[in-house]
Amino acid sequence: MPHTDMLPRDTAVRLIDQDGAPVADESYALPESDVLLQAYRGLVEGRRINDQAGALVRQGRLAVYPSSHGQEACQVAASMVLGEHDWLFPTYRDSVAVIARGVDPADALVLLKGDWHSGYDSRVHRVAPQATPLATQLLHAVGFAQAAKHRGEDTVVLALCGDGATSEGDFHEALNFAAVFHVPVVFFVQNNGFAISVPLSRQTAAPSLAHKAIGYGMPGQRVDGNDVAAVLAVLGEAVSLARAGGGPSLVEAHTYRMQAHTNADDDTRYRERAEVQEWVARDPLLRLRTHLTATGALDAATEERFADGAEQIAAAMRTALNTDADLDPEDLFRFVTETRSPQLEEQWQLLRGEIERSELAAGGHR
Amino acid sequence: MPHTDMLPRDTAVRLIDQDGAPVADESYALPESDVLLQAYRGLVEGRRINDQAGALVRQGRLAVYPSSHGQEACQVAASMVLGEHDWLFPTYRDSVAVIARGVDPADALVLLKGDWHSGYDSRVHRVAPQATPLATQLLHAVGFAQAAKHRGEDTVVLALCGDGATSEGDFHEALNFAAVFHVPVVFFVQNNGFAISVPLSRQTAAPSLAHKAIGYGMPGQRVDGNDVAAVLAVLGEAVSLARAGGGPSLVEAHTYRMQAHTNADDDTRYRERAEVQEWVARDPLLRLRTHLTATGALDAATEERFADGAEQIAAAMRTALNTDADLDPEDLFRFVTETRSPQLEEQWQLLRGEIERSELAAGGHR
Amino acid sequence: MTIAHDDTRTAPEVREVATMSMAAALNRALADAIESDPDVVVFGEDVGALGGVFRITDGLTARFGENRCFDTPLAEAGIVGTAVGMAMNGLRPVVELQFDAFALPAFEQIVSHVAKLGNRTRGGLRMPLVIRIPFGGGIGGVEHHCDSSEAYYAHTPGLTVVSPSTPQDAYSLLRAAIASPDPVIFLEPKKLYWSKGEVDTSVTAEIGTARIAREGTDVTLLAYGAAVPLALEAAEVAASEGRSVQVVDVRSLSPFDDATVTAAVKSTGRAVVIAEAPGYASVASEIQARVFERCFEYLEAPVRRVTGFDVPYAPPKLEHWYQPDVDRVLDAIDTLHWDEDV
Amino acid sequence: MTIAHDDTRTAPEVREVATMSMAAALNRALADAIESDPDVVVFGEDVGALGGVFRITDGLTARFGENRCFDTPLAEAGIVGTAVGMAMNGLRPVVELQFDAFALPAFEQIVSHVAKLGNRTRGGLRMPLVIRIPFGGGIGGVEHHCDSSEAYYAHTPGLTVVSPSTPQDAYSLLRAAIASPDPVIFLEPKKLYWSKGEVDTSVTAEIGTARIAREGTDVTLLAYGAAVPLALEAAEVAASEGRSVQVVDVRSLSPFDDATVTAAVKSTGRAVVIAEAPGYASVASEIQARVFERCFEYLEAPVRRVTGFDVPYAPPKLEHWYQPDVDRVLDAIDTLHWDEDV
Ligand SMILES: Cc1ncc(C[n+]2csc(CCOP(=O)(O)OP(=O)(O)O)c2C)c(N)n1
Ligand SMILES: Cc1ncc(C[n+]2csc(CCOP(=O)(O)OP(=O)(O)O)c2C)c(N)n1
Ligand SMILES: [Mg+2]
Ligand SMILES: [Mg+2]
Repeated sequence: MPHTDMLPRDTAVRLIDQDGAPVADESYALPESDVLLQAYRGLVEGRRINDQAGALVRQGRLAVYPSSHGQEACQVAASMVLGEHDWLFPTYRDSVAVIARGVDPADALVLLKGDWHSGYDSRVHRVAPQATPLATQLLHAVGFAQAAKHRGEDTVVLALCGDGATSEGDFHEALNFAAVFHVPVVFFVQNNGFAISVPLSRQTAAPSLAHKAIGYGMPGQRVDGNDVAAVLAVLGEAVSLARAGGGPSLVEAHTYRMQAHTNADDDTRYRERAEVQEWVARDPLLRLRTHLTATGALDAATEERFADGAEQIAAAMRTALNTDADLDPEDLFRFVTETRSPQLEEQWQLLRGEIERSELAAGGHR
Repeated sequence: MPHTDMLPRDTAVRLIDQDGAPVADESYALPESDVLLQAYRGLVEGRRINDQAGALVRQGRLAVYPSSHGQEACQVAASMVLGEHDWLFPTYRDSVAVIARGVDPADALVLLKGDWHSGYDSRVHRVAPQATPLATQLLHAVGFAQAAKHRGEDTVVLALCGDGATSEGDFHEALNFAAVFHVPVVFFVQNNGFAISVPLSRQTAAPSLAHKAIGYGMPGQRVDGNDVAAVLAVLGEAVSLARAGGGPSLVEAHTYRMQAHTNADDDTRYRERAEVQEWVARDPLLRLRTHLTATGALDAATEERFADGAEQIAAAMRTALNTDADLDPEDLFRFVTETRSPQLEEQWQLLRGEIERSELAAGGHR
Repeated sequence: MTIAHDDTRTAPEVREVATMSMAAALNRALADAIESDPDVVVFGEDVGALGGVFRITDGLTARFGENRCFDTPLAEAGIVGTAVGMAMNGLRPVVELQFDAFALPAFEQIVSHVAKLGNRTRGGLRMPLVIRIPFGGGIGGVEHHCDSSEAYYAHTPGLTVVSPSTPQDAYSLLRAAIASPDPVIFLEPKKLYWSKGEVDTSVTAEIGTARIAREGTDVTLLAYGAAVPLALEAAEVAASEGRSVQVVDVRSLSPFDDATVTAAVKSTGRAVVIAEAPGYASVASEIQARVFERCFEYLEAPVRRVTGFDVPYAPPKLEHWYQPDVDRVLDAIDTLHWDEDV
Repeated sequence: MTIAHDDTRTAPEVREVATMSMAAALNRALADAIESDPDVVVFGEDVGALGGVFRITDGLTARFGENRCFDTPLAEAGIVGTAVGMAMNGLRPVVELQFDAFALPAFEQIVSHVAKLGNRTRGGLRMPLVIRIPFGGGIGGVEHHCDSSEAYYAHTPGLTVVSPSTPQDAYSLLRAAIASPDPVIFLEPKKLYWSKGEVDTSVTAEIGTARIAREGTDVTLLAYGAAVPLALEAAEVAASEGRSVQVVDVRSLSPFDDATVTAAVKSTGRAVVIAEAPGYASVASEIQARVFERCFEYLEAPVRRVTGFDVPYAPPKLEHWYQPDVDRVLDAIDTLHWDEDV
């Protein structure tokens, strides 16, 4: 039976086990120590960003925050495997990956703060705006790669989505277009077991999400999403394959959303605390720390340095988020189209008049 | 490697070869002689229906006809494998299957004649209206089966689509819902190599369309779509599996659209005559006739009887299509909703006034 | 127009009267419908254990079982497309699409099938299904969570489109929608989910009818959904300024209650249409155009509309500039050629 | 409003004047755009070897190669979604969706991204893409092949929506659409594909402007797409009955040329809006409402509209009853409170 090389393994690739011990693998090598150290730094920062964002929500400074607590290994690896000219297409849950790609946390959080729909310059950081309508961004990623290929550039595009999003028609169309046009896109599914309250079993009856790949004619692989070494190795290979002209592939990471869907969600309604508890032991940070401490690559000083760095990011987040941006109502009309239509100008003048009158009247609009 | 039992074979299942000789198969038995004879009769009638419809188009009696010439084995098998209480969800190209299920040809062709959007009573024949928006009917089929399961009925639903339609998001969602809810739907893809002008290679990079099944967690199988014996066997097994509570499955038939997409299409623009010619030798009728003649099951008298029967259907088609139906313009308003809104009543009165005045003036509306 | 209430579908329950939120009224309507009609099934994303992101289906799965209220895979075309198939096979599906913008993946199924299948089959296969969509803004939601897309549905022949503005109508209209033989797009104004009012479970509503929400003689405000309380608020302020303002809750966006609306506007000679959706080619333009055409000789001034701007819905921090408010309604009323001596 | 033509995008070609069908004019516009701008790519279903089911892309792949004009898998959300990605990455995709109803699977991509991505990124990522849709009926097509869905697009903030009614406008507007920095829904009236007219390739059109298609003093007909020749025909008949009828080809459904339209209607004091789409909550209602509001004091009679009925598009044999025709337009004109002594 040929083509079965497109099928994923029966069990997820793992290079470091839950106790921090390396696992020998026939196909994937454990990343070098310095790479793992860099990844560890990313995990520490990512966790801190998640925690800080949660605090900012509680303080009313962020409108909403979909935390990637527990999924930081995926977030960090997604950023690390890309070259400078590659592009990332993230979702609402991927703020940590966005920040890891170099976007200023203050800009990354503009959406969730509520100031605007996206707050960073996609071209500078090569990060598409975080997508909310599920799976739609996967098609953008494919088209983006098609354009790069059209111009003969060797850009690789990494497109992220969740397990729930794989059920959408756009997921299917994106993988199919990518395979038919043989473009350098890596589809990375963070299977965290839930789509808000809906468990994976209500999302698919397939042996794994990675088993979908063969149906498009691309390789699929599964990886332990809480083992950053494995995610780096598997995603890294997918990126290399794409860069070498080998076409798209699908990587599924098995991970877990440790917190509620967002702060607005109440996950006690749909999952047992015991289940969440089980995943605490599989924490991606702990595992890598144990490993790096055991190998001697991580000492207390480095640990402290990383913690300080993360604390600085958190402080910057607090400063940025605790400042009310000076918002201009005319922005509502400014970017709709390149040239403002007479209709929009008329509507803006209406609003401007209201604002002027309310400022005159009361020193501020209701 | 488990789950590979969901993968299709490397080559399509075939029970009668191109020369009419039986092919031994480890899993599928050649249908009994009387079943094959019944199938042969269906093929003869199906071919005649296709030819007659083509002629009616040329005579301007049908607005358009998407012919299944060359695909009759799939059409006939699709009808034969279903029990009386099962349902068929056909597309625009499946008129032969619709008629084979018992729908009066005159009613089946109402859509293509242009009198109304669908011309038969779906409940009587257990055939959904022929679907035009691609792949959308697959979801209806799944929902239909869910409702049957909800009531504890053992209805099996057979949902048809083409190779092109497998690229639509609705195909993906339908297979996924069917698998997740484990409902008795058989998805039957007639892969005729083209979606209008677009060849299969632009539709998928997968080893086969049946390889998509495993990605939903259902079995997939490939069958020679010009071998009615094989299609009967493979589809029949899928129906039995579904009826027994085994859930959905996907069957891909490899066949060929011998004529243009519809009469309005010009297939010389996108395919070589030589390719079409190659498929003449694979004709589903010829093959079964050779086989049945060789086994002695088919004699000249039977052949003539079948031809006469087919001719009667064709004659009925001519009679029905050569009669102009008495169309009532009020029908435009009659079925939009159960109760006619005041808006629609007002609009109908407007049209009624126009009609009355034009009849008064000139004895007929322009 | 009145679409007859199918009484076998809304079997006589014990009459109950209580004050509750619109969310609770909707939940009660679903529960009562499930209880009184074995063909009713409720499904969508997160409607099971979670009870929906707005808790409208809270407790239904626990009370009636997975068979009557269940979660689906995350695919809106799938939800609506399977609902079509269920309706073809005798069920009465009531589906929830999580937010306006997330109904869009189902748009082909809605327009090409939900709206047309009954017509296609000459009434042979009716589509007694309800698509519930929480719509509109005003809750500080991020992009894609605050749209108002009623125009897409109201423009589509074959769809019934309604929106309640009170808990009573939420209850009664949803019962009527579920009992309707035709497909209904049921738009729930998110902003009003937690607004409270009295609900009498024995009160029936008739799809296709508007409701006079406040009597008045000088000007008529025509509104639906979350714009109704806004209109009432504006009417209150205007009253304090000496103007008698009538408020009509349109309720049924399609079909439209021309009789009530036309009579109302003729009685005052002035009208303002209020809706949160962008105004261009909208339900508000339709109402404005119809009123103009039907009341032309009675109008003292052009009919005005107060709507959302023709821009993508604002981010949370800017939405107060976007949303129609009392001042904007009062400003519009002021333009209606008043004889200032009166 | 006039949206400036980006001249670097429509580089000076040799001026050519010839009589051709609208289909040929569109084909020529695509070829010239591909030739003058290396970023232009054309794709969709059957647009390659076949040249499109209406032959609008005929010969493009042969002439410019697979890189510039190519077939895609059969998936409309895929077509539009990948076009979005290409536009993000510097290309100018021009996609064909085969028929109105088959654009619907792409509706989420169109509304949630095509229309909004430029706004979302504060202009950082513009969407210079064109979605071509053959629209309307009158060609005897079966269900799903004859719809008119302009209202869905015109209602959506961020989308430019245009429709030509002559080969010249077909050429010039399509060039302008491709050159536009904003996303354009380009609606091609199928019924007019084979209508002929002179095309001067040096003539540019400005999106956002209407065109006076016929001068007249008694009444103004406002139309777009296939309704324009209908309006002209009605005007001709009316002229023979002694009425001077002005015809405005709206051309740009969004943005709308209020200046031209308002001036036209004020000059005659009477107006009828004509469009084939169902009238409820439509572009026709919008035009009617705006004209009413802006020309109120100048109107001798209510503005009327002649539109398709609010029913699913008719099957081929019944479409002549559905489609607006000259009689229906003349009837509407007759209602405009004429002082029959004049
Ligand atoms: C098209 C669409 N439908 C529904 C939603 C509402 N929604 C937001 S997140 C979510 C769950 C997504 O689950 P998954 O893809 O697994 O990602 P996760 O949140 O677990 O990271 C849903 C239903 C949406 N954003 N887009
Ligand atoms: C959603 C949708 N998009 C486009 C079309 C136009 N169209 C009609 S048939 C067809 C090709 C279908 O090919 P396939 O699924 O292989 O079926 P076949 O015609 O070969 O039987 C296309 C593109 C359609 N009917 N529906
Ligand atoms: Mg998830
Ligand atoms: Mg095909």
